Amino acid sequence: MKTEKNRAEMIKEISGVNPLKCMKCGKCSASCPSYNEMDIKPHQFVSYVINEDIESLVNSKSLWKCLSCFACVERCPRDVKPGKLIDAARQIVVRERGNTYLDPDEIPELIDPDTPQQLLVSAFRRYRR
Amino acid sequence: MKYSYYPGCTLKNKAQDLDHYARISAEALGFELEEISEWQCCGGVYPLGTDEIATKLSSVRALNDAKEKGQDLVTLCSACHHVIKRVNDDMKNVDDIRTRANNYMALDEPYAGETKVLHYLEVLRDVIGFDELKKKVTNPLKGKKIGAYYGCLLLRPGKLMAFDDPENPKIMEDFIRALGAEPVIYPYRNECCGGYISLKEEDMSKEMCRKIEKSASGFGADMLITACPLCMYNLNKNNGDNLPVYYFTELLAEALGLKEEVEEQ
Amino acid sequence: MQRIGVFVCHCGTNIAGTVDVKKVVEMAAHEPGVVHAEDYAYMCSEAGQEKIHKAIKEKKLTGLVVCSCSPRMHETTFRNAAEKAGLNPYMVEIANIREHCSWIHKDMEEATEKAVILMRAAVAKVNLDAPLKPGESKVTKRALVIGGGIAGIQTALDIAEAGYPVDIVEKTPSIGGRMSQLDKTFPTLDCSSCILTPKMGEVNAHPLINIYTYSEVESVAGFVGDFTVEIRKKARSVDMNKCTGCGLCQEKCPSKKSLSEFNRGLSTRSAIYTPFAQAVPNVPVIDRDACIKFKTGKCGICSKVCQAGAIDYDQKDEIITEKYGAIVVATGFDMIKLDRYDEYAYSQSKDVITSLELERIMNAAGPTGGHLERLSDGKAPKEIVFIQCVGSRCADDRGKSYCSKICCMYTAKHAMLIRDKYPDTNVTVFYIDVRTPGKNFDEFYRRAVEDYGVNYIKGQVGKVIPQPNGKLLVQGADLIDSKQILKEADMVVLAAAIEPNEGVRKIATMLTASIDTNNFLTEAHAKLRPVESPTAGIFLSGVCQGPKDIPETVSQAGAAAVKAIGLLAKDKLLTNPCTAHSDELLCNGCSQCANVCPYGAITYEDKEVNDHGIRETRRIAVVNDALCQGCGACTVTCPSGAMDLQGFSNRQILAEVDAICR
Amino acid sequence: MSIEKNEEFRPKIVAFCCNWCSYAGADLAGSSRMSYSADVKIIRVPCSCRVNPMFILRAFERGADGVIMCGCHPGDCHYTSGNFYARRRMTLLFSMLDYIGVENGRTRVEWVSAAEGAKFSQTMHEFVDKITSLGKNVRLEDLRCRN
Repeated sequence: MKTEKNRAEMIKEISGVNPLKCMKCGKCSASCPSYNEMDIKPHQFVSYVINEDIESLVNSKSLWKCLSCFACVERCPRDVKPGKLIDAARQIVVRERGNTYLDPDEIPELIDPDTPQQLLVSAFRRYRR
Repeated sequence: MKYSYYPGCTLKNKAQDLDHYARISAEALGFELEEISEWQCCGGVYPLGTDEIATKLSSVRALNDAKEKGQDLVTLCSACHHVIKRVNDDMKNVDDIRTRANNYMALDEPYAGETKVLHYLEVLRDVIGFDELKKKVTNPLKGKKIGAYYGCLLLRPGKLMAFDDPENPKIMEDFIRALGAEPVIYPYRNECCGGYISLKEEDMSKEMCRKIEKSASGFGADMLITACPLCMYNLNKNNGDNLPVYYFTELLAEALGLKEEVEEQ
Repeated sequence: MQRIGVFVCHCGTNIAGTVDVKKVVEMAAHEPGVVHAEDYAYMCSEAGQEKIHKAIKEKKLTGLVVCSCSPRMHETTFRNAAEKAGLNPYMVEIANIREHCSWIHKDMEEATEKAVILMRAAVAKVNLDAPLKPGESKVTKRALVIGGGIAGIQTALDIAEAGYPVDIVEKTPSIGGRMSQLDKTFPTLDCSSCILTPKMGEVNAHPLINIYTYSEVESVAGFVGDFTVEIRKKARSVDMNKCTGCGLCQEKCPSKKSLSEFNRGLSTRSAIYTPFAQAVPNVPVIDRDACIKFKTGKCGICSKVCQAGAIDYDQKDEIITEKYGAIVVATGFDMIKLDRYDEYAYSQSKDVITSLELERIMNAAGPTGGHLERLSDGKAPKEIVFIQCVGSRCADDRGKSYCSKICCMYTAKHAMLIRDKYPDTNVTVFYIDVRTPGKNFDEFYRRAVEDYGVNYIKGQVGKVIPQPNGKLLVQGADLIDSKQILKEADMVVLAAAIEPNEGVRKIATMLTASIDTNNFLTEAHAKLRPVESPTAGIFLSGVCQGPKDIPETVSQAGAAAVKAIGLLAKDKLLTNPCTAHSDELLCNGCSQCANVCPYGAITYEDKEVNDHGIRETRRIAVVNDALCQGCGACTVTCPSGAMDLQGFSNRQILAEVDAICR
Repeated sequence: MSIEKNEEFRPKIVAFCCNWCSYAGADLAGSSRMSYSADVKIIRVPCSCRVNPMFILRAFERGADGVIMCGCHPGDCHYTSGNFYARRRMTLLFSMLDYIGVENGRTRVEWVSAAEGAKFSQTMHEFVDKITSLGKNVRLEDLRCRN
């Protein structure tokens, strides 16, 4: 079992983000189109990593609500890139065997005749290993 | 002018129109799209993890293929464009990724980001020129009020994509003007449609698309254009059919007078 | 052979904490020429200097090495100490074992080893030192102030009051600067022009102050005490002596479409114009790019209506050459361009404005006559949102890394003034931090909140979304209530970052004054010499040195004036004796040194030399000590190795290299 | 005092710094406690244009493993144009050194202003790393000068 410290380091490494650069301006949360669906808000991600509370982070539903639309990455004045932190937390989840947010068995339920391949490919890549 | 062309999975299937109209328009405009042989799916989303290598290799293969032919690589789908452009940037500027990817690929000559990646719209703007395009329009789309929908992937991150001003782009508007139609500028044109989230969180995507469409029609648009099959799907699915959505290439073909021919065939 | 004393400073624990000073002393004793070595807690203190004095006398020292802080700190101190004890001050070398050693290394052994090597290099150098005598240069008792804003005005007044003549060079047609564009000032809400115009008048009337408006510095030559400056007086097309300032020409000018610079492009002006009513001098200029007469040759109305016959279409730019002893830079600031912040829709909506534009809108002489209204439809706004830190405190290349310092206060001022004058207008401020250090500043901000009901929300705005109905939807974060806010506003005001005026880099280059990556001029010492440039004779006033508000600018302007006065009050200056010299036996008169000399200090003379018994007349390079600044360009250029630099001679530098590599 | 640390290679690096920008930048790195390797020893010169190529060759001859020259940013020279001369001279010298087999990485020119303490420290870090990876200078060292 990895310690919280290990996992925090892993998130920093995978994301390439230095959470200490954040000045807590909240521009990420102000920009996020999924803000209302998130339990941990974009600007709070850095604090969880700094405080090494990765357990809360990986159990957060926010991981699955992020669109990777890069609005937070584009607008962050401190070059923190919160979207990359969120993705790194998601990676931690999906890289642990068996953890996924999308099961192939679910697929038939979810698609319709117009569903583009791109949607399935993208979702698989974000939600599964 | 000959380009290597990376269509991507969806353009071979659900988004055949995007591909088809692009090809016939290119021919009319005097450039050729030569499809890369044996391309593989780009993965749809750019792998953000700095340690991801395997997921970037399909892009590297396409990029290297173009390099070997000495051609620039043209893409159409916003997602493919985003992924391939960013992987190319990694190969050019990130030592670790370049080294590891090359170790994996074992190419004759290591790939180091030499290929120039162009979106079809960039070819129109930077190579053909919108003024030149305007001259070739035989069937100007007069009276049409078109909202350009950029979405997120073409524009962001602005520094890497270097496509246009990420907060106030104008390439599609200039394109619309060149076709003889009137562009409608609306503030949600660079907001996300929900992307892949529509698979599992339909309501979120619905809400986002509703905002986009409301904003566009509020400013007087009577149709939207996009470069992305997924945007197209989300917008269409969540749209009360009030605002039709087209691929930009379809309107291009129409303005160039190529569309009827096709339909007759 | 020299008799060298080595003095190693502990600097409390600053040095002794990481460098074994005893070891340095011990090692020094083995160095050639060293006859004395000791350490002391604070070498720069009276007691420390006394030790140096005593050692020079007792041990008959001919050279000193002080291992201490940077020579930029205390070289002068130790040179003076040496001089007092009868030693030539240029026989002192400093080994920088603090900034370049103890402060950056943690490992004691490593730092001590390095300190020894640095000491050794200094000993090697001092072994080859020769006594030098500074020359003297004159001081031209006249000052130049570049920039005619409040900083330049105050500096000029203070210098002139001390009895020295001052010239002000101002780029625009009038002095007054940014302050003249402001409506009210914080924290007392004085009317800006009410307190500025009397000063402008005072400067204009002062017998010792000469103002060149619509003028720019073209070139600077010379050095402290003796600068020669060329000033380009741009063609005004109006005779300053004849014009009475009646204003008829501006009224009758048919070309009225140019954007008013003074009103930040929010209104138009005529082609012949004075920027604002209280302009000093009250003489218009013709904007030749906009003037119909200049563009087509037809028109000439201003000339016809001018009773004084002051219009002169044939006027040419004039170059004025003047000598100065001191130069004060007061070039001020501008707001950053917002084209890379379009998430705030600045270029997409007329109702998104900058704070400086709001100043003009609130001002009675502004584009709306002082009525607060939307520029899109002229309606009175009922909801106004202020966004702080737009482009300030940015780590990326879109904005500036620094805090612009004045925005928190002027936004509180704006919010308060609006709530006071238009009580039914709501004001919301999105902020990251509210920074109000300053006398009565925080009280002022609290009044905005408590007495005027301004709504402060902690959180940044992500996007301003223009709505089809003309309103602006502001999407922001409220970090305290953990909410994403969508607020409909009628007007959005952006506190854009400030940056040094764009011409400042060019001026810094001409003055050879240091400038940082943000284009702020660098001060000689961040704490102890904040109004002086490291380049002697150049002083800094106002925002060109760093963001500051009006009271701070005025204080600094006074401080810069005092420093300039201190220089002008001297009759003579000692020159740096570290100048170049040519060895007449080696010089072949090839002129290459003169070609690279930036000061024109090298000339050639036909001189009779005795080269190993052969007497002949040769063309020899001669360096004028008064002009030579000691850069050393000639020494490296000289193909025959005849040129050398005193104090930094070839042999000395090679000796340092050898000592370091030993 | 030659402390031979046999376990690791410690390069000898000479840095020429102009008095007005880079030396001040190094001072700022010091007062801001931005550390860099103790292998770097700074020699103060009035201007980068005072650096004679001979000084650099001498350093290599005497066993230096790397030489770096720092000056004011182009256009910001305290003496107006000194750093331009320096830049030209060093370009020539470095290509000559390269020609005779001294790796390009052993020499470097960097512009550091008085306000760039962080850049000074960063540059020295990089340079020390580079020289460490290149190893001992064996090409130009005159063994007779060893003591």
